[in-house]
Amino acid sequence: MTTLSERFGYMVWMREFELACLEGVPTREIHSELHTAIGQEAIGAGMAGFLRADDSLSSTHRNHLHGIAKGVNMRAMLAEIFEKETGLCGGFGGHMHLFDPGLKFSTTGIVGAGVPVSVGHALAARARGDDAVAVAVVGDGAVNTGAFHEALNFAGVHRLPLVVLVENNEWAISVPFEKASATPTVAERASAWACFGTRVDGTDVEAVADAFGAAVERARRGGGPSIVEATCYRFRGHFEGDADTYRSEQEKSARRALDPLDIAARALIDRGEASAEQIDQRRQTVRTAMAEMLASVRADQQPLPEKALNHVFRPVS
Amino acid sequence: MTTLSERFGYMVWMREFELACLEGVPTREIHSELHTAIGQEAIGAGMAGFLRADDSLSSTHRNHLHGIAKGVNMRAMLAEIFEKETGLCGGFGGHMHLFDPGLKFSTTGIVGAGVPVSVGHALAARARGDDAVAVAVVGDGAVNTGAFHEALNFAGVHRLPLVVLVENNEWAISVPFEKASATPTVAERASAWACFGTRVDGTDVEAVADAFGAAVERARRGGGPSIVEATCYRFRGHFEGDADTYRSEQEKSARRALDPLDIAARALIDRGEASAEQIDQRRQTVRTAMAEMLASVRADQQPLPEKALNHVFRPVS
Amino acid sequence: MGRNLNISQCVAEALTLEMHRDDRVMVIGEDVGRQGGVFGATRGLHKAFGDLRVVDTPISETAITGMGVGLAMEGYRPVLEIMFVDFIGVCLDQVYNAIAKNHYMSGGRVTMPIVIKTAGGCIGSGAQHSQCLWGLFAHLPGLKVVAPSNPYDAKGLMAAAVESDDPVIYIEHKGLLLSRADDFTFGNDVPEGRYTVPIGQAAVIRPGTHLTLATLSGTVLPAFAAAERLASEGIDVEVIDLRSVVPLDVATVAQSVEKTRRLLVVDEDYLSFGLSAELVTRVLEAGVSIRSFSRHAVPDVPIPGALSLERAVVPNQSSIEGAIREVVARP
Amino acid sequence: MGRNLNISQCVAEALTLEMHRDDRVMVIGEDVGRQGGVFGATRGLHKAFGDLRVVDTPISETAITGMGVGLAMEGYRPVLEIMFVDFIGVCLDQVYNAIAKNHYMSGGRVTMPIVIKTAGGCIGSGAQHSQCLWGLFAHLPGLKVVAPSNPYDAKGLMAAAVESDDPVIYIEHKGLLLSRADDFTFGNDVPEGRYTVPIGQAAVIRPGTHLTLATLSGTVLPAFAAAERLASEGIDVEVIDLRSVVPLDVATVAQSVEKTRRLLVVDEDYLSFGLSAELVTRVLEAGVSIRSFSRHAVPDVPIPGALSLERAVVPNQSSIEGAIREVVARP
Ligand SMILES: Cc1ncc(C[n+]2csc(CCOP(=O)(O)OP(=O)(O)O)c2C)c(N)n1
Ligand SMILES: Cc1ncc(C[n+]2csc(CCOP(=O)(O)OP(=O)(O)O)c2C)c(N)n1
Ligand SMILES: [Mg+2]
Ligand SMILES: [Mg+2]
Repeated sequence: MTTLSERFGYMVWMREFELACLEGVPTREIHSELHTAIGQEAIGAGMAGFLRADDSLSSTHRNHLHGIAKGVNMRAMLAEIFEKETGLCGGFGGHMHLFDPGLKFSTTGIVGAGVPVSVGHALAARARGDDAVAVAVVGDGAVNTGAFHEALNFAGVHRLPLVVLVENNEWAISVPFEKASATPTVAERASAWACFGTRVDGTDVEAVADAFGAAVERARRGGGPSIVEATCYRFRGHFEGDADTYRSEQEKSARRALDPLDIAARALIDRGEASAEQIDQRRQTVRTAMAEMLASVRADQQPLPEKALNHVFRPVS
Repeated sequence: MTTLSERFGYMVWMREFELACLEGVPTREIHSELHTAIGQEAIGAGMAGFLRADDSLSSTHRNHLHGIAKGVNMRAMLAEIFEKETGLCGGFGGHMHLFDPGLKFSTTGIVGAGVPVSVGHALAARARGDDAVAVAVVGDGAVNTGAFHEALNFAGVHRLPLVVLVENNEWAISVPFEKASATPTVAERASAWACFGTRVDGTDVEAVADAFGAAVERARRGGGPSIVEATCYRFRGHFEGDADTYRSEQEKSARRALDPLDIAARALIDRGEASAEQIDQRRQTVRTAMAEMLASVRADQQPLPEKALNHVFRPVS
Repeated sequence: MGRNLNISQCVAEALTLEMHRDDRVMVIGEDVGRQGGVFGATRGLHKAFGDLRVVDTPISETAITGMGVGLAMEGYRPVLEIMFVDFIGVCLDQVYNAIAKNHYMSGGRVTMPIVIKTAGGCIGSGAQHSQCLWGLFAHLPGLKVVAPSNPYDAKGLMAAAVESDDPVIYIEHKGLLLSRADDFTFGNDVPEGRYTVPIGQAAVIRPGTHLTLATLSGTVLPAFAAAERLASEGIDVEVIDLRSVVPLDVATVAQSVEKTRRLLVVDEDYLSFGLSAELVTRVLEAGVSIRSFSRHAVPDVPIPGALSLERAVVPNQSSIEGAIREVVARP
Repeated sequence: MGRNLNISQCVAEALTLEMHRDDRVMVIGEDVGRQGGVFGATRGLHKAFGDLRVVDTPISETAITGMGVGLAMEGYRPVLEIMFVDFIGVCLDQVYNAIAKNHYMSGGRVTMPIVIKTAGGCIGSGAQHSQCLWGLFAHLPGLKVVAPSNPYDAKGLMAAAVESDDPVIYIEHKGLLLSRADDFTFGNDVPEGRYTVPIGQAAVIRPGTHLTLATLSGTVLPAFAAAERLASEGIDVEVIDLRSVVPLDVATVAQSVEKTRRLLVVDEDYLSFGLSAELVTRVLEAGVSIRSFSRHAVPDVPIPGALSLERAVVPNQSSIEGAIREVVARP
């Protein structure tokens, strides 16, 4: 079992990772629209510890925390996001296209497209006859894509070991969830695909861990697919550069006040598992480590232009 | 209100229409894979009478009965199916692509693709502010397409005047419904899209009419979208030429014994509304009329080859 | 010149004028309403025309395009937004099997006056957010395809697209949408009133005698700059902005090549099985004898993430200069 | 000769051998299992390899292709069936944004050894069930594209496709699938054992001196027949079966045109922005001087329903003869 203190540790790393990414935007080291998940750390950290290397995880455009939760090398991720040849994909992917085949981790910039991919992973477990679990993380916007429906239906028919974790941050860019979804929650739709469905407070890392862990366990035991909906809020614009005028200042400040890191820190303090100073110190330590990682990544080279034509096809042997 | 006797009349026309189509297959007058709906007449006839000219209907590859129910000119349909220049689309469409813009009737050969089209019709009613209703008919196989989900979700969000009639004939070509759908019925999924859902015996024309009529009425009154699932069986192969070995002979003969025309005829006789002789006579009359229509269509020309390049774009004025 | 609008504003202005002119025009897509489009190209429409005519949708591109078909059959003239052209793969079916074919399949009885407004082009977002794909649409009969390069055309082609009774794929270039009129040496004078730029007509942006350079969309500006730059070296390039891919204005290009005898096609879309070969072939089919031709396009490779790699595969001013020099230097 | 298999049987035989050889091969699609495919091209597989390796699916092409991506990342080698190539529009996203690009986007770390097996070609089913669309796939980098014309190639190219570590679009021709070996004058001797036909290699089906006719898939047979027919009139046509669209074997065609100086491309896919222009352009780029060339393809029109109209737009033996005569008659 992962403790709250450990989960808090994940959250701190996740937050600092995102803050490090932000540094690359004004400097144009990252020359595309960066999506951070600041405010959604309790979900990423809630997932941590349940997945084995042979479990798979597919993620989205807002994927950094999921990579960290899956155990993907953070430096390699950061280097990919900073467009370095030392990156997870040698700089060919960019921040929306992270692949770690050893950990069965992948992402896509196409909303909803990861869910069928995860069903493929789940089908592989079925074909092998082992107990690997496939996890797909998507945003609330993805649940209205055709891909989501086709994938979940297939998983439901075959009772596949699939967990779909929906990060419901209430917005898909400027479109609020209630104007996009016919139902007030995602979880209540689960029975349409013979899935188990549950909804949790995604700012509460232990609530997420409980729900996610139970779903993974169910899938592993052959209990079939689940949808875990975790409510949350993204603290920044959809991408860096988004004027974010579609959300009221009132809403934003009210929701930012519910910082999952603070919530977890408070719980640790309340339970006597850490003092405020210790919390600060932990954050400071990670901040320093992250700054070092960032500095080191920044010193790396961009991929060599002459390599740009590689990897379209496999080299002819 | 349309009476059972009138509905029986529709069924007889529908059956005879399909039988007339069959005649074009061995002669290669119809040179593509024809889909008939023999055995499913209670659904087509159950729809008849509820739709106004300004209501729309989108249908599928198995579309003839729906066209008849909407009031499309039967001769023009038959001529299109027989690839004549007098056809509904001048021979440009063929039997899977029937369009009658005046009646807002259209079909598509792509499974599931009609449902979003119907949502567009429903949105038009909303934009105009009138009480027109949009109906989409699909097979059981279509409910697992992404198009179905996206369309119904949108209709659910906007409470659009949409009725989706699902002809559940248990098979999508060789794949049985229970191996394709995560749920035992389509109707039970309706709440996932905030739709009203109901399931009826689609061999009972009055049951279909009741359920369909109620759904249309609900949509017209502003009560939002519905899914009406009508169970049935296609008596012939998926298309003419299908060896149909995937369905057991036992299943086929058992189900063919439940001929919706016989069921309706028996009800008419039981209720004293017609004698067996009158029934026979009615069928004979229609058969004769249909034979005349077929003979007349057969005398029509195929479209002129030099017209083949027309209609890609609108003529430049 | 006066109004220093950016291209997004030109598009929004065109849509506003069309919606005032014709109340059958609707705008439907993700973030087109309250947000006014992620690039601002539908800004102001929701306020002006309300929920019934400007519809924010879920992330459901098949529903968006399919609804367009139904709306068109009801007599509406939907402008459907697919945010990035890269996403067309989730809904191409409705586009090419219904929107493009319904007019034909119905023997001319049904019309599909639909605009699919989408953004293409490379701004550093990697393989799934950087494509142009006009070559893909152009291969599929029944679709007109336009891709403006400047503020004037952006407004006028949108008006023409909405006015067209045929379906039109209108591809904005993400890299241009926030460029202002003053950034342009051509097409920078945008009248306030309504006007149309005819679909299927190329424009000679810069006359020249040594080489015909045909391109469109985001590469017109760097091609023009390259031509200006090389003029000082005595290389006189005629720059043609194709503006439309379908119909392709072969006549204008052929006429130019008659004079220059050399043709360079610059294309930000993929090299093969696309615009460049079609244009070369059509010019030859028009009976023009070409001394030499060349194609400069994305060399059949997905757009890479890192800037260093991206620069290596996407045509830019310096690579265009190189390509011009190479063709002109041939015997 | 001996075994008079039809093409479907050749495909099924290839798949059977591949599945025996490599237990990572799976076959997934609609009606591929119990039914053995609507054209019989997966017959026997379900019985031989069971539910876990031969999977009948709902009508969910996005799930089918997306699952292929996940399976490939798990080390499987999925053969995904899209029943008719016309349906690719509902799932092109997974095909071109994931299957085609994951190898590249991952910097070579992920491989996508996926076959998309699908049926194209005209058999009278109208605009939504008659397309070829190889030109569409070919425009999108990262996909190999093959389209066999005869029993021998059908089997050998399927083996090569399954063996390939790159994604391959394998396009059967519906009009050929039920043709038997004896219907063919070439490629009719199908060994029982496993063999591969290399992807990217064209075949000279008939040597000739007056004209190079390049085509593939369903039009090879009528092109060959047309050539034989015209031989009696003294017109000696070299017929090349391209077999692959990507990679395109330009060398074989260029070598032939070096000799004949005339090139006719016959294409059952749409004329524009597709194979025919690409091939003409590439042959010219190879430095071959062509006396004259011509393209005979579907003239940018959806395939009509009625036979009389269909015949007017789809290349057939007699129209090919006409096209040959026309090119040869040019000065
Ligand atoms: C198929 C598709 N449509 C549209 C987009 C553009 N887009 C990128 S992210 C996004 C919103 C996603 O919302 P959600 O799923 O809730 O995730 P969040 O950004 O809130 O984490 C949209 C519309 C896309 N990438 N793919
Ligand atoms: C998107 C798509 N996939 C596959 C097909 C091929 N296909 C045509 S009809 C059909 C089965 C349809 O089953 P169902 O919806 O139950 O209708 P039924 O034929 O039983 O009336 C299939 C798979 C298609 N036309 N479109
Ligand atoms: Mg969201
Ligand atoms: Mg069915």
